[in-house]
Amino acid sequence: MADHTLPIPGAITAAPSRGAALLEWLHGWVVTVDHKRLGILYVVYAIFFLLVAGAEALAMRIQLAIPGNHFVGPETYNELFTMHGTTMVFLVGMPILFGFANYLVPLMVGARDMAFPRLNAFSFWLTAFGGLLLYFSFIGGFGLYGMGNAPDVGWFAYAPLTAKAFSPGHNTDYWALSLIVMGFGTLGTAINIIATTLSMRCRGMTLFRMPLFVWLMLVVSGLTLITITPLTAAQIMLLIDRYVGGHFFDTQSGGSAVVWIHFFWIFGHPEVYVLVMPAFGIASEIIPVFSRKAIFGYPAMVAASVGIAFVSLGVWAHHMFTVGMTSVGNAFFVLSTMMVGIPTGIKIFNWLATMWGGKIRFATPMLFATGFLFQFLIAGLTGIMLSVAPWDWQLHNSYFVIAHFHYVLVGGIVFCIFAAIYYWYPKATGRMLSETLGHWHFWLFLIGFHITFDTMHLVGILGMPRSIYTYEADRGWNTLNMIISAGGMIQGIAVLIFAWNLIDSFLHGKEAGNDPWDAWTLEWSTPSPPPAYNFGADPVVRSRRPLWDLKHPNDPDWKYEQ
Amino acid sequence: MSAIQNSIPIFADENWRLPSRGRVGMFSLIIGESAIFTIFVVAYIYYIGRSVSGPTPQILDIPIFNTVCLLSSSLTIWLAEHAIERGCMHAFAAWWALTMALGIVFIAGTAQEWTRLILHEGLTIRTNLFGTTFYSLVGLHATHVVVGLIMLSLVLLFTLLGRVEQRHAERIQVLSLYWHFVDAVWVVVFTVVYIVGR
Amino acid sequence: MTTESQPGDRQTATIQMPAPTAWPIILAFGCTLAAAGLVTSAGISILGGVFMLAGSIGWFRQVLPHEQHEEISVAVQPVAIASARALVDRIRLSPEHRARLPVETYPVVSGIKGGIAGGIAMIGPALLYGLIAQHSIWYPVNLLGGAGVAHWQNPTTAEIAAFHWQSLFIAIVIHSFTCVLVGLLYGAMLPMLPRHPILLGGVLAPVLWTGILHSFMGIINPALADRISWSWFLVSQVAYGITAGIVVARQERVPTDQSLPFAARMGIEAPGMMHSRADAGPSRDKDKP
Amino acid sequence: MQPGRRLCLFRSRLCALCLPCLCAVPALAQGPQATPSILAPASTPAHEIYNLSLFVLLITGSIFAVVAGLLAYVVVRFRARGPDAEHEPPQIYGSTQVELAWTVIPVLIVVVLFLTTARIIFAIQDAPEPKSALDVTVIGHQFWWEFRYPKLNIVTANELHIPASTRGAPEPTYLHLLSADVDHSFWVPQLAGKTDLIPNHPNEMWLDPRAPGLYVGQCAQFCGVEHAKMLIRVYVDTPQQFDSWAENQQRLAVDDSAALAGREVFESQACVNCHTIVGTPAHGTFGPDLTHLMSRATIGAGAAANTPENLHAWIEDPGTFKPGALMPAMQLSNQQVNELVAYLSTLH
Repeated sequence: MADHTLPIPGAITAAPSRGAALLEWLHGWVVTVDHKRLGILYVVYAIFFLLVAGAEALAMRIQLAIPGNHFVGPETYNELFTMHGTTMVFLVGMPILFGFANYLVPLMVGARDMAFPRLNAFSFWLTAFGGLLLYFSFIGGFGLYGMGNAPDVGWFAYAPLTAKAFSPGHNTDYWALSLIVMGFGTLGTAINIIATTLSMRCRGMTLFRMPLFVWLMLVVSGLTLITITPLTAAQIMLLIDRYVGGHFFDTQSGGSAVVWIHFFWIFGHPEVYVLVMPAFGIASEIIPVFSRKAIFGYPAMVAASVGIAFVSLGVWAHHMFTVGMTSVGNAFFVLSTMMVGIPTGIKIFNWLATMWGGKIRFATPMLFATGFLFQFLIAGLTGIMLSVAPWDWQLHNSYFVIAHFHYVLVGGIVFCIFAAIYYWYPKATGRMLSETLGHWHFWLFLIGFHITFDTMHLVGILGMPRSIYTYEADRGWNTLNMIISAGGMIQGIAVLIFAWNLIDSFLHGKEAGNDPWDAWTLEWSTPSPPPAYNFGADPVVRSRRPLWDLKHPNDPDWKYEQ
Repeated sequence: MSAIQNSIPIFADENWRLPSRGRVGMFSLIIGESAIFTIFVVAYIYYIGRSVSGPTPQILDIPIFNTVCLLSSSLTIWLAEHAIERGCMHAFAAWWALTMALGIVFIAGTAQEWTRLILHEGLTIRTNLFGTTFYSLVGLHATHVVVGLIMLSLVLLFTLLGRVEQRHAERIQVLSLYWHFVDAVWVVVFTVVYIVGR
Repeated sequence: MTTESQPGDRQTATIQMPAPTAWPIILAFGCTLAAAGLVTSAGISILGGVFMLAGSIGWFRQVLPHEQHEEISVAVQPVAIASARALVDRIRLSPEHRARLPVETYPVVSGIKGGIAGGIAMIGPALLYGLIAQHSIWYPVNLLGGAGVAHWQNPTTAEIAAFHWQSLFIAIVIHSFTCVLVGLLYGAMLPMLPRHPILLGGVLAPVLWTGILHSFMGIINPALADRISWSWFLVSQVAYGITAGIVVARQERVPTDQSLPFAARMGIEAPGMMHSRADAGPSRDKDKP
Repeated sequence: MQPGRRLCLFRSRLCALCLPCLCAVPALAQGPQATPSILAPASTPAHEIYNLSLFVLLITGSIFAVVAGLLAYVVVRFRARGPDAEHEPPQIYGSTQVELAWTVIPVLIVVVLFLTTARIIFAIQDAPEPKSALDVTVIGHQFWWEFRYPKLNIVTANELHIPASTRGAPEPTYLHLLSADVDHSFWVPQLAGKTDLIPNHPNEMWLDPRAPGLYVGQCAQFCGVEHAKMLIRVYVDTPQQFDSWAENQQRLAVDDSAALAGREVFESQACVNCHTIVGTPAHGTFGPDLTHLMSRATIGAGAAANTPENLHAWIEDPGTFKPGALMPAMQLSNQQVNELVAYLSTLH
């Protein structure tokens, strides 16, 4: 995926020396404003941090494998889970999904580039440098001893633990500053995606003919505009507290810790949908192609996506059932949270109906998409359990919650991301990923995933809270924790296989051709990899599946679509 | 399988109009900015009357003149938009300069207010919750005004150099959208800080 | 789609793409340094400010007065868009076994009307029960609405028989919402199973529903479960089902469904089962800007 | 190969589902003594939650069975097989009726779930406090618990004693939750759901355990370095036991002349700045009240058993058990520590 130059005709004339060629090549990537290159940069960056944050997770699992372990100390453990969470959300999840959006949205709507190509480059580099700043904290500040100054207040950074009094040093500052920098990058990308989908569509690409992935990215970008910014605002307040002595979250001077919790989750919950809805988009592209059927109920899928986005803005306080709200407040957020289940259910049923009656080919992308469906179903149901406030009083901040959101984030999103990489890698590089390695990757990851996270539900029910670096030996959690850790290792192996597959297939993979999956959206009508200008001539579409229309002139979609 | 002829007929389609990307982008930015302001406004409202010590909002004077200046600058920038659309570059420059002047008056008024509060009332951002929330919210808005003024002055500079022409009308309009937004936010900030909050 | 496959003269054509530029990365680097200065030293921030200024100016000159472009020549890359799967199956419709179907069925929206009518009909037996059992029409209302009234821990019978406006409000909301929804569900599903709509919707479904509620009522609403009379409950459910059924039956029937197979009764939209549009060129489609 | 693969898929699903459950059995059986399982409720709030959870589990379980069954059926039944590479399956774009049906059914389920949940929320959260209730103020500190019994005039730490409640004479305990520094959360799974302790935001919760015994729990809101070792022990006593415990706690500290040297060390060092021993000049409030230290089974909020050896090690360097604890290593000589331990050991 990584180091590949797209052929830019006429770019390379003579054969310069090796070093100069390398420099030239690097320079090309650094100054690029091409949406495809930036998309690839995003994805490579995110995969790198996926490995980093995965390693952090494994370190935590080694520490927790047995009670009273001394693999890492409490300070280090706290830094590990803070960095793991922050990295996975901001340096893996968001960049990789925006990377896909960058690469695919212009291709799918038949445009030559994003609406604001330079802003696009700027956004990526903000994200990239923000990530570097976050990781600089390991060596920054007081120097390299110990673990430096990495944030250690949890990725939710509840006040007043972040106040100067309880968190001296620059740990929290690194967290807030790097996220603000990345937040502006994300804001830029979101604006760019919205402008691209609204203003750059090719002829005939009405809103209701856009591929679902584009629809989902449009909804996600809209949601990003109003969810990332509250976090930025809250972090600015935090920095005002820490640097100029403000009192926003200073509980000694009348400030409120609860306000931070509200602000954080006003960002934090929609953020989950910002992460998961692109995954929905990916599934909505892959499942139809491998089932050989049009997506079932396209308008309902669009409506459900918009519905989820709207409802998600009113559910944040379900993270706060234990904070001590009034009973009526609790009941309201129970209802709004349960309502999210309805559009989500529509989506799951529509995917099932898409597969129903199809001729399903289980190539690796489809395997991952099916895994996604299964796990996302469970994640949704445990979500319903957690929305039941009294039960949440028990399960909140326990390993059950950890299991639930890893079911969403790993079982749902990461599975979809893998599916997407297997699916679009041929388009981006011109080579297929190895199916054999892909199957190994899938099965190992699936098994490891279930061993880890199914078991996590149980320790949660047995009363194990999150964020603890060690636990008492007599609590009955020992065996289960050992199993969880073992499952984590299996997942680690699977991801290494995947990384190897990416590199090996890039060098020796099978030639892909333009349209290896016999798919229907516009990106498959370009060569693999697509030229810098995407389309030699502006495409014109008449239905949601323009390539289907071309492939089946006697049975085109535009005759039947509502 | 025989290959199919792969081109679909191109329809004569004169109606294919899409919204301008500049406008869409600016509207998106405005939505995002509104969310930031919302958070600060909510924090301000939540913390009204919760300071444990120090000055209270009673010490604020209602900045009527400032407000009138800022709001009327929305009108003048709108007239400037019209002027450039019709191609009257002189009128454009004049209205644009007037807009800037009004903006500068507003900022100067804010600066004066802050000087009074800091030096005479002893209210700084560290004093108490009121100070923290007041300076943050009003300061956030003032920052936006300053950013707007910088961009306005760039346009004015290029206008005076004769580089701005009628064909730039759309860009000018996108920029003035931002200015309208800054004015609209002031209405909210004004209401919250000087009317509700007192 | 792609016209590269068209022979000929496009070879020398070029396309304008935005020129690569380093200014965005410099600006981004500057912003990050400016932030990093806060956790290291002020000098870093100043350096970041310099980078930001340079980046902004450079970027500004990139887009004004004209956006900078580079010309990229179009390479001829013939793209064949074809699929090996040239044949598209249709849903096989075998009309033979549909002789037993009723001749007509009802449109989906009729279910909502049925639901409303049924909901009104249900009130009758419920109030009657209240009058007979406790001499108060508010009794059943409070049993339903009591689920949401906060301060009712262990209400006495007299309390339940009295009038409470919150309880009335909640009961109305629950009742009307559920009735309309169930009606909608009937409307959507009964046309799929049209053999005995009255029997299915009027009797079987209420019995099933009552059975499910019977087993769960203790946890959903214990106050209701303790006092409920299941026979009366069933009567009101059946009243709902039958009234809804009758109202639906009186709606205008959709006459063409006589010979439709199950797939069509499900409302499946697929080629062969829906009319194809003669021509719908993009010229007809207006997009909302 | 295809049936084989199908079988493989099925088997892995089966394993994935069953393995953890099987593993859970020994874990559950490891002993009733200390697993704070939410499936073993011992108090009304926990019981209500438990019943509700079974109901929700039943509903979500049936949804799971139906949908996962459909998925399995689709995966098995509609996989492409055979050499037929020329046909596309019939294209279906949607179906209003079917989609309507699977929209309305979830809505109905949500209505039922919500009504049930709302009732339990009100029943637990808005339960009126009876006159006979015992009030305890719980104050969360980094990283220990302070328990104050205002009516009984008792202050203790980390180990909460409450009387068992009987059906005839209900004696629920109402906890008033405060925090001295950052957010904490009080969670004893067998007794009630958790509630957070937040500075400037007093909260409340109640318990009415029936069976005497020891119930464990711990802080459930990340609160800093030693969040993991902020353990709670709740002793549910019979009324007699509770009365005698309370009587002992109300006494002044034992003044044993044999431990005079240790007492002098205690009072001449910084100990008094943070700890209280009633009846002596020590009035500090940053650390746990030590007046009846020996009546507690653990030290360091459950970090270690309360034995003279552990006390010795703790005073020398609390980091031995609890790195990051706010109590500093006092740099005392071995002799001084021995005297101190001797003194502390008299504080019954």
